[in-house]
Amino acid sequence: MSKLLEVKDLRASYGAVRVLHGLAFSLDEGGVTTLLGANGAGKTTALRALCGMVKCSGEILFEGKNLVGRSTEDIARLGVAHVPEGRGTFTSMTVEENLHLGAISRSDKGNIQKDIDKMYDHFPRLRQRRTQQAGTLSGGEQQMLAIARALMLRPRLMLLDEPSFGLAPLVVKEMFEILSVLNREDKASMLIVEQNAALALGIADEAYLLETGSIVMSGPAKQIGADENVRRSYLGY
Amino acid sequence: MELFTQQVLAGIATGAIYACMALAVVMIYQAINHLNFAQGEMAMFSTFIAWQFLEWGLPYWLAFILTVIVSFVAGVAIERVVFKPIENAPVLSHVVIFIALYSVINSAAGFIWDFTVKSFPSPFGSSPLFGSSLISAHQGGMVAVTLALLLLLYMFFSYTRVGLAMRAAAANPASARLVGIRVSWMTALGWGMAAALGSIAGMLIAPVVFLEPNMMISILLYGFAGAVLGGLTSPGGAVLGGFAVGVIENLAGTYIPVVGSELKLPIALVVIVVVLVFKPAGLFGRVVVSRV
Amino acid sequence: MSVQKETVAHHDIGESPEGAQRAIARPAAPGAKTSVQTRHILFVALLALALFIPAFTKNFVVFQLTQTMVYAIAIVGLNLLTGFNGQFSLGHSAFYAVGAYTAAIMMEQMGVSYVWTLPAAGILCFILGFLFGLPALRLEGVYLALATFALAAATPQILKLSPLEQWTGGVQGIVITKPDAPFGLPLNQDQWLYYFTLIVGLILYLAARNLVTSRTGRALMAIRDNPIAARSMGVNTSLYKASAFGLSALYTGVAGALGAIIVQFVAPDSFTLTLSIGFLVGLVVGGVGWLPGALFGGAFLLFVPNIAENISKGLSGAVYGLLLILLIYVMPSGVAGFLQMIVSKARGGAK
Amino acid sequence: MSGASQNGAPLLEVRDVAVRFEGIVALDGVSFTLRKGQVLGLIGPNGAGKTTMFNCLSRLYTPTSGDVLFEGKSILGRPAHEMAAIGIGRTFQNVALFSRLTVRENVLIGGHSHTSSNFVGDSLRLPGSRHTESQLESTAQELIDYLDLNDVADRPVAGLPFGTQKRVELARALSARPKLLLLDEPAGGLNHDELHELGRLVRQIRDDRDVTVLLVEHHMGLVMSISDNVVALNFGKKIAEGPPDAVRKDPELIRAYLGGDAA
Repeated sequence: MSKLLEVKDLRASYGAVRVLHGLAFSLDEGGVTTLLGANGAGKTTALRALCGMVKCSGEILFEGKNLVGRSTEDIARLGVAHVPEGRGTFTSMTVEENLHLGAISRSDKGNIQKDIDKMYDHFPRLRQRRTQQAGTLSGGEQQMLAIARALMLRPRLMLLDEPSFGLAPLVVKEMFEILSVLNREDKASMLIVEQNAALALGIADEAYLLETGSIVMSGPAKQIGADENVRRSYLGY
Repeated sequence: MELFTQQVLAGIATGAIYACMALAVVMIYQAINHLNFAQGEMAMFSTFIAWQFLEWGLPYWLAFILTVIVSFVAGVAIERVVFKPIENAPVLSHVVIFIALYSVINSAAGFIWDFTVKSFPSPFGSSPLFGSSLISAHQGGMVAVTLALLLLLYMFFSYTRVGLAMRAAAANPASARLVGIRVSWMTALGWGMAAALGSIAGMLIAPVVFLEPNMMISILLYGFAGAVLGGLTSPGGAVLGGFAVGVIENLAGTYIPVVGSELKLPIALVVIVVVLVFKPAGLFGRVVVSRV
Repeated sequence: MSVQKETVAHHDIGESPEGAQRAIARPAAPGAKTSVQTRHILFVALLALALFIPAFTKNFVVFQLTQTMVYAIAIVGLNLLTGFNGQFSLGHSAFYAVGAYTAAIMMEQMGVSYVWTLPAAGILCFILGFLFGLPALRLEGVYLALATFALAAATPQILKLSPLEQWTGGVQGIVITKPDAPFGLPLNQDQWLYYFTLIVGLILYLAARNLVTSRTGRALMAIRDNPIAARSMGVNTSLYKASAFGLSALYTGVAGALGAIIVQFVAPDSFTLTLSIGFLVGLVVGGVGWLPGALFGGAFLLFVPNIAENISKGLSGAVYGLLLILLIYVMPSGVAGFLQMIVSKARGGAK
Repeated sequence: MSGASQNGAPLLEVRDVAVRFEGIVALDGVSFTLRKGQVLGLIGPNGAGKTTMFNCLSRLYTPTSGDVLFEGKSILGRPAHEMAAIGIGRTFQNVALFSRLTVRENVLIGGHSHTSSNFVGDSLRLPGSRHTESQLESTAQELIDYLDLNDVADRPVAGLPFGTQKRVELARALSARPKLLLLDEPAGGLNHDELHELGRLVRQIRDDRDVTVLLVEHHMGLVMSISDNVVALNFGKKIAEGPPDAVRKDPELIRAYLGGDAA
């Protein structure tokens, strides 16, 4: 498999505080990679750096193009869809408008309505709420909307920041089932940051473990999940 | 009662001026989430440009269209040149830039065209409308143009992709960037559209109040008031708000003793503030419901 | 002037961190990182300089410096409201006018000493500000801007009203006699008023500084940053917001009284919206949320229009505007942000 | 779990509380009782009404009907800003800190409700105000130590990682010396190690500081391990109540919330 994303020596700071100290990781076309780590390890910052929301240095090769220094909107137009922590839906707009916005940079206007219908098939609850303001949805519905909106870009790569955050166990299960279907059937490539390591390792092919802005362990998800230290610290065995 | 009806009608006629301006105010508010203090001056300057075209002998509608185009470009240019470099500055710094722009444009207009009052033609004529002495053909035309612009704006924001993108960019810039919207160009577009709308307002208002560099000061204030009263998120509300302000102003001047013409503006504003105390998002503003 | 929705039903906690960071005030004062000792030394040095200035300069310069301090006091007042409590006001010219007229009427028509007009102006403005702050509780952002704007627009008109003419002197205004230096001090009137203003200003500045680093000041800032959380912490937000309005009006009212005394004249048209806008400009120039910035703001307010006039008579407004734009380009967060940048660069270089 | 918990006096009684907004029924006649020294877990699917309940308890909302008694007295006649003073403190789901202030200042503000001062005293640094200030400072420092926040104490909270911000919120809430602490999803953004630490911390706070805890949380492992009692909501109604081991097996809860094989 070819590398879809290859990150080398990624560094970033917030003001004077250095948050990332030269990360290197990669993602295969059609694969799922997860970044694990404690609170404050720099996982969210890494995702934000990938989509140009944080100034960074180093190299982020996405389909051979370097993303460092590009604007967030250009990176989105290259096919990177980010579902941020806290979801970032357009709360004052309707569900359907949110989905339209997801596709706003696409040029194949004719297919958009078809894709919206497809999203409603994936997430039937959104269909019921298509004319409702996004801000009035429940947490789970908002997270689904955020993912659906990201998919509307027909992304080459999806970045998911804590998709399980604030969701009930049942909804989390449903969410990850959908993600795994999307990965299997639509060949969506994903980079997932997740506090729930067991869930993330369950869906991922590759995993990286971050500690205070550096990668301390990496490998196939199965292997990482079997590691004694990881099991104790992140999986609770 | 007859006096009342007359005052209400006269209020609607002046209200058309405010409604027109209120529409431009809402336009810029949608794009940048601020009130632009320099907006009246921009409209005034546009009107002077139209006047200059007419002086050069251009036919009215050609001058009109050229002015709208020039104003649109100028609006985009102001955003790109003046605001883009300081887009991360605090909000109050932006407010100060509005004040600076106000000063620059007002002073430049006075310098170029001096401060003498000039008359500006109306495309609709000044004959009484339907034989009524209260509303002239020009004022009728203004109401019609305002409503037509309102309809156009509504369709633009509701049914076009650019309109949707503009709303998204204003509502949540960070998320808008994530879906690939070029937020800063949307802002520039908003400036351009607001400037174009303002130029139309200016050209419609000038025949009524005459053309001079200070013509827009109080009109912009009434326009703000109308927009805020109607709800800054609702173009339709802003237009209604503009008409309401015209009526309130007239009635206050007529029925509240001691007031006289000097205190008309403050009284109108006080009435609006009282309304806002009970309806904090304006009469037609949308309250965004979200979960805490 | 971003619209922040406070009402619970539509407040979105945690939404749009970008908005929160771009909101009215900037985060920390530039002095925050310099050591306390350096700041004390700087303060004493400046004070010493201020004490000796009148001995070396012409009366007119002394007068201008006094006027600068008066504006600075008003700007400190606006800063307490806008910078620390997050409420916006275009109406402070009204409180300045009330202060000025209080001084004028007390001195010229009641024969009260100028010294006593200051507390009277302050208390009156506190009450008016507090009362105005109550309905303003319901309003935020642009809506509050409009309400305070109404106040500014009404003030000159009310001062001109004929029923009040016997007190206010109508359009003519009131001429005030300049007080002499007390206790036989060897100072002329301008010099004395300079020192008098310096003392009053110093007291008010120190009080403001104490306030913003205290429990009350923190409650004001808590309301600015997150009104719902502030309430949950036990802050009576309505009371604090109205009191902040009152306090802010008090500062501006005292400044107005001092201003009337040094200019020796009050008239309705000195207190228009332009003055309010001037305070706002002064606040931003000095730095929102940084108290000493008021002096820079006051100086800007007094001197820059003259400079613009000197550069070009016909285009003075344009020159003024361009200078203002230039200033914001160089210092987007006012003098405060500029100094902060210099301090952190110097530190970076030192390391 | 704690033996004393069943015997403690009722601290909080929620009686038949209903909340409706514009046609939406957010809570529909919910009742439960929380005894002194207990940890009560409030669970349920998103949109079940948990946060609405919290907002009623901190008086940000007023129930359409029903009553809430704290130490035997109804709180519904009191404004939101008095809740901290009578002993109800809270944290927020998505963190509601004073973003431009430092960690220390945030914690100092937490102590607002049990101290007093006024504009005049604070402006003039009168002795009363100085006393208040030193009192607040020592409480704040103690909590900064207790929650291990010394490294970041003088940094603005805006740039801190989410989990750290949650800890700052906890410190802020504790500095009001609450009798009842409402924790809204404290585990969000934490990994397993940190969760374990949080569980230990909540119980420690309960024991050290005599605090009764009401907890909204999705992480079942955490809720089940630290709660004495669990109340489950769905669509605004109570669907289960009891000790964790019993509630865990409740078929309706499994169907609505946990899913078939969830533990």
